[in-house]
Amino acid sequence: MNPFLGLFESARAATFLAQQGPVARFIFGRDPQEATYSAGVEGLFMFIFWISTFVFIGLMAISFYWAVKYRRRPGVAPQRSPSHNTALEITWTIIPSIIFISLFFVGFRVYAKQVIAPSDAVRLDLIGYRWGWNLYYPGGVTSTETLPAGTLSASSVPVFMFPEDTPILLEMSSQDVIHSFWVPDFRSKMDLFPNRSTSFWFRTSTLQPGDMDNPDLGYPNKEHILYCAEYCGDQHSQMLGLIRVVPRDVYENFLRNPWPEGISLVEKGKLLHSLRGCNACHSLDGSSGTGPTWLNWYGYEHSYTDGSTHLADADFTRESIYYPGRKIRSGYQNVMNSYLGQINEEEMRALIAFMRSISDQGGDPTAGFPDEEEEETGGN
Amino acid sequence: MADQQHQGPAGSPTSEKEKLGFDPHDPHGFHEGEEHGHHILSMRMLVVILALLLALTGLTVGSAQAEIIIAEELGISIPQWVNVTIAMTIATVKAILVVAFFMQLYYDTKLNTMILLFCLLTFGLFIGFTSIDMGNRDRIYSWKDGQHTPGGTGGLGLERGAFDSDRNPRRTTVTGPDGEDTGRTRRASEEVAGAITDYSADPDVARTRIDADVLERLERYQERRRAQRPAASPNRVTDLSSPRLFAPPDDEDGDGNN
Amino acid sequence: MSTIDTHNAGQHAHHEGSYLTPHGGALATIWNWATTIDHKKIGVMYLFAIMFMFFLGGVAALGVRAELWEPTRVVTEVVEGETVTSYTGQVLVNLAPIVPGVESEGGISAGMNIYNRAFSLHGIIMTFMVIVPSVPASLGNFFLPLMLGAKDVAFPRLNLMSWYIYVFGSIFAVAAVVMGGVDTGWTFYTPYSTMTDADHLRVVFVILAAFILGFSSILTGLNFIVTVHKLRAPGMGWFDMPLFVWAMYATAIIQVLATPVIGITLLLLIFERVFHVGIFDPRMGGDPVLYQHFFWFYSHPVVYVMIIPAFGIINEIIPVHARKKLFGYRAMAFATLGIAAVSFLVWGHHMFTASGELAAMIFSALTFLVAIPTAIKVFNWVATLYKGSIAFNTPMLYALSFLFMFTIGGLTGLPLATLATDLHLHDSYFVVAHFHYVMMGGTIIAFVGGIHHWWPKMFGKLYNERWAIVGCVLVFIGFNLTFFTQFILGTRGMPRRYASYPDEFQFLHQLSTIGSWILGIGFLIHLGVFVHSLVAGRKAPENPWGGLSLEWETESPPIEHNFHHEPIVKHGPYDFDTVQPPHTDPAEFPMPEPLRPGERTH
Amino acid sequence: MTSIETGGNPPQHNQQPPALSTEPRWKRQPFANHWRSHAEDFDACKIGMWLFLTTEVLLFAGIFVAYAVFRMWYPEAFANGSHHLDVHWGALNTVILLISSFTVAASIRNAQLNQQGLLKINLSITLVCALLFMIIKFTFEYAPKWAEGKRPGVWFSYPFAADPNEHIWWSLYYTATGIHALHVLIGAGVLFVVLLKSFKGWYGPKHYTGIEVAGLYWHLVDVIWIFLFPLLYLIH
Repeated sequence: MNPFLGLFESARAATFLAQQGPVARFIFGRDPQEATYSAGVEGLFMFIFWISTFVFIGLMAISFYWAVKYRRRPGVAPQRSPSHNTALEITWTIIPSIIFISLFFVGFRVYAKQVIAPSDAVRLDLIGYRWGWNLYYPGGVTSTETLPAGTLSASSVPVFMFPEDTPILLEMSSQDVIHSFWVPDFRSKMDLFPNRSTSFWFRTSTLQPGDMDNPDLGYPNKEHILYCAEYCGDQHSQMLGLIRVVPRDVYENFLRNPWPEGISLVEKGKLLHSLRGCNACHSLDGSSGTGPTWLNWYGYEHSYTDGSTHLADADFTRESIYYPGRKIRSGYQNVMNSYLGQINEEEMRALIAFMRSISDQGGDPTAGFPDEEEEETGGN
Repeated sequence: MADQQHQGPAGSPTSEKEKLGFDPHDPHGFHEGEEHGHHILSMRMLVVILALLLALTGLTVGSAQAEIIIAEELGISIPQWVNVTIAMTIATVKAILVVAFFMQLYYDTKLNTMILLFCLLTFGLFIGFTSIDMGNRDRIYSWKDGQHTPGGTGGLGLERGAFDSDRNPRRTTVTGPDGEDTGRTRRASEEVAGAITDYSADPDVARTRIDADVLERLERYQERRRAQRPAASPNRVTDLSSPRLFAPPDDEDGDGNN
Repeated sequence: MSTIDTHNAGQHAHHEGSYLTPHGGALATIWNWATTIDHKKIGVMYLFAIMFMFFLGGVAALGVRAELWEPTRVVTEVVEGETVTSYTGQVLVNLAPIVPGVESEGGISAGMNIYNRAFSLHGIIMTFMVIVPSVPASLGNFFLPLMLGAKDVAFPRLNLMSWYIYVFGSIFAVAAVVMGGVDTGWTFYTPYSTMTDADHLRVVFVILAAFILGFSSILTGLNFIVTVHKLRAPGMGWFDMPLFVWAMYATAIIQVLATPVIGITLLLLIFERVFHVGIFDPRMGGDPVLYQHFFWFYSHPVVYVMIIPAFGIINEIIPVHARKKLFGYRAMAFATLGIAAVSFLVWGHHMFTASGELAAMIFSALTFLVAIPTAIKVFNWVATLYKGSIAFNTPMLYALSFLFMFTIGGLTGLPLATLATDLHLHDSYFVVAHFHYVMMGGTIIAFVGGIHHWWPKMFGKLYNERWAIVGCVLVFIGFNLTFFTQFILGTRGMPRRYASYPDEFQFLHQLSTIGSWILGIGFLIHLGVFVHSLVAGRKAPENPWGGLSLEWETESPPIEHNFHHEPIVKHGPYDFDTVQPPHTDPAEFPMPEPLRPGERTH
Repeated sequence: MTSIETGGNPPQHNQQPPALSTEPRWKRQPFANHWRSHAEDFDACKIGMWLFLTTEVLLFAGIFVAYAVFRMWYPEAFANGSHHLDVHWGALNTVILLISSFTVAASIRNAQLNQQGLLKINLSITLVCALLFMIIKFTFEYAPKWAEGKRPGVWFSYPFAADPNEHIWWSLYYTATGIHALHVLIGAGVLFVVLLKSFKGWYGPKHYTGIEVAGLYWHLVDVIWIFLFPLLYLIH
């Protein structure tokens, strides 16, 4: 195919050998995802690592030996020695150059695998925002599960399910600032931009019966932590996610019935509060964050930066979520993004029901959607 | 006394040079045989250069106007690169005239010319590499785009050997509705898509429904991609519908218009 | 030694004192220093200003490490039927009452916001106010003219102006810190930097500070280029210059060619923030990736502005303290220029994850070009040790630590230049460790080594060698403990700029934090050594190490016009095997046997 | 004094001998004591100035790169925006700057030939040209466009914009011409100082470093306009 083919093959063999062993496990921790490129990346790293270690130890050993052997002794003159040697200098220019060139080619070869997804990949949309991720499954289904607060030292970590043994292609974009999608187990990452779409692909592994990263689940599963790797503000370190590889039937079941069995509207709203990243700015315990707290928000009058006051009823809540820039609460900044097109009607209902449930003026949150009635309550 | 000093060394430079082995006023022979920096341009030369510059200005304006006239009157549209090339060539010639004669670079030390060339080289690197990146982000797009389908349909895209990780896809036997063997196999990811397609028939899960007709969906998706993609840079998505964060003071609704 | 004294003795009847000799009373002395155009005084003022800023940046770094001692843990408990959420493990949040612009009631955000300000402060101060000017502006200003045998730099008043611009810019930065600091990171990536703290001038102040400091950098570079071209002593050809001068020259070229681009970048960024012109703002059709191109076109070459001067210092320290002619002088000189040239071709490797596959491929290939001259340099340094006469004093120990850490820093650059591995390591702690090994383990270590090497010459005082060695060893241990752990954190998946992290990383983070304390103690010991030397140090001889370059010919500290007579160069700067260093005793610095007839050493 | 004692004039020579104080300033202008001769001082100043011009060019490089990239992406916006500029004012400003460049070049010649009267006249013409340039720029270019809503970035409110990205064009237009205008002002300021000094007799055949250096700066301002003019006004 090309003159570098032999080089590739020998490099591939070398990287395969290099990635085996306790040193690689010490450096990388978890095993690489058994996708097409993860092991390749790790192997290439270990290949570079072993070359580097060899060179480094060699250089340091020589330096140390000479430094001690030729240490200064009072009154003793240094020996004569050459101050250059063309052949030697050319040698140590050429050999590293060859190594560097081959590293580039092997690196590019693996890179091509990292950026170019197979044609039959399952394509999903991923949106990053401060500070969370929204993954859109077919038909607009999104994640409905978060890890308990405090897991992974983060306040909420959404769980994204993927079917086993499937290539997944994520079409990614950002809502606000630059983020970066990094799953260390996959050994790859890609930035998300607010004005262009980028893509990231990986192949989920084939689950073995022993794969029980989360033993509480009744089925085999593998979990990988997802990090935002591009600095994006205060809670950059909270912008985690959990990628859970599940058997196909579990995945299919999830797509069919995304919400847990028998979940109430209020509970759904509470889940959405963390799933959609509301919790990054809006607390539930009365403390003020980037945005106002939701505790006792609904049904009360609040003042706004334009001098007006407004009752927080269902319509106003809807407007505040879809067009957050229209009215800014006094003491806060206009930093919220519009959720127009991201929160559908049912989810909006759930959120409003949840807000009502944590407000003294909320009335009975389970009592349908009676806006007129609410206004009366608020007016009192 | 002062003048004498300003004029530099007294005594014979040659003899000093011979004695020391180098010229003490020019230790590294930098200015050897060079008389520079004190060239006096003739008035005639200056006027000629100015006249040339003004003529070139007229020419570049004229050519741009002529192009508009040709385009409007005769209906011949001249390709853009002609316009750009003419204008930039004339500008370059003008700049060279100014630099070489008004700024006297032509009569100056070579070092100053080198400095200018390095500056232009750096400029070239900057604009060159930036343009390479910003203008060619779609180069491998044909590999990356076009064949993937929402939700994953598999097999519909072109098979690509070199970069396809899935050279030996795990294929499973496709079973019919009642579990009978249909004699077909399909790729791993097809199964998921198939499963989803099945749900679309279920009225209870209408929200998760995706169109059964995969081909139609593929077409629509690709159409959307094409529409989203401006001619010059296909993978940029500029969403102007989102309200701007910073509106002018008199811009109430934040949509950029008063 | 090699100076040909062709002077009429009567001509120098007036006595010239050391440049440190006070002029009149305290006020007069201060005025004299404030208006001086003497490159030595400007260099010394720069040195102290940079040390001060290094202290500020170091405190911020210790704060960052303190925050990372423990991850932020979310604790929810039910008190009287209500769910109360609290956070443990946050350290810097205790500063909330005194940091303007931070809501102390802000829940988890407040502490993380202060952490972000701390690392931004650390990055901005260390990059723009410490490492970029460190060696060129202080040691370079002081020793470049001395090594060239000149009386001053080419434009002394411009030099003073550059110092005042530096002070002016630093004041802006410090003012922004007093106003509450910024949380943009030192890279000011848009759109984050145009959105954060939207109603405050802090960010604009910091950007303005970086913009102003750019001018200081440009003026220093410009001055050095002209100085090297025009003010070399008689007899000093290009390849008779000490390699420190070569390094300064290469650095200056980069400074002049790259710094203006950061000027326009930061100017556009200020326009973006103040006027919202939309060039970098994606909401208005602008492009953040374009900003990254602009930013890294300066900021990658400037990485070599940071490290090439360090090469220069090591090139001086190793031959002098090993009493050995530097191995491969010309290769060194060309490698220096080569690195400077290639530095303009590789900025895109900061954007491998920002898509752009074609550019990524080109930039990856070009990035490996930098590694070749760098490798040559390291080999040459090691080869220089061969058959030398190596003194284990503080400068040499620093040079050996430099060799150790810079080699690690350089080698870990390889997986970052390789496309595939960079996608994993980009923006992780691996990168943090890598550039600290190069910037800190390379530049700062060489800088501190250089200060020790030239301290007797600069101030005419010797320092306490024993304590300096203790400091050096502590710095070495502390540095490696702090940053080697971060390599492993990075490969295991710890992203950078995280105020909190999953528990699995805690052990390594704690090791790293302990290392940072040791590192801090090491530097404090050095500070003590310097202060002690200034107050009570013994008088230094003219040439304590037996150096051969021109600065060792004059007195310690140098006289006001540097040399009593203009020196004439008759030998190379590293001809230790043929020339007895000036002002040295042959018994203390014995020479190798003279050449036998027909014998050649090189 | 032997010629090897070439370390510039010792400090005491920097003070003018009182007997010579009636001579024109340029005749007794000393050079800094670290130079060996006037010629070296002059040379160094010129090299320094060329290096500084390098930085100026690279400062503008940023704007040119932004122009190139956005032009590549939004050709329509740039074509539309360019049509709103009046090529006549642009051409007039080009002519004005070219003439001013000519007069600066001529004033250097005047200094070299000790034509003190012409020197002042030429410098004054240059300053008048700079003033004219700025007047045209602000009165006939910026003011009407700003009033019509053709403003940069978020301020853009021109109702008949045909392309959604036209504000980018205006941002670049104002940034490029604004920074250039700032350079015109700086250059004019420097030339004004030179003019004042020329009244005191600072410049003559042996000493015209200041005027040469200021002239180089002025020519650079002209050269940048030579490129900005077609890019902004002519390339549709």
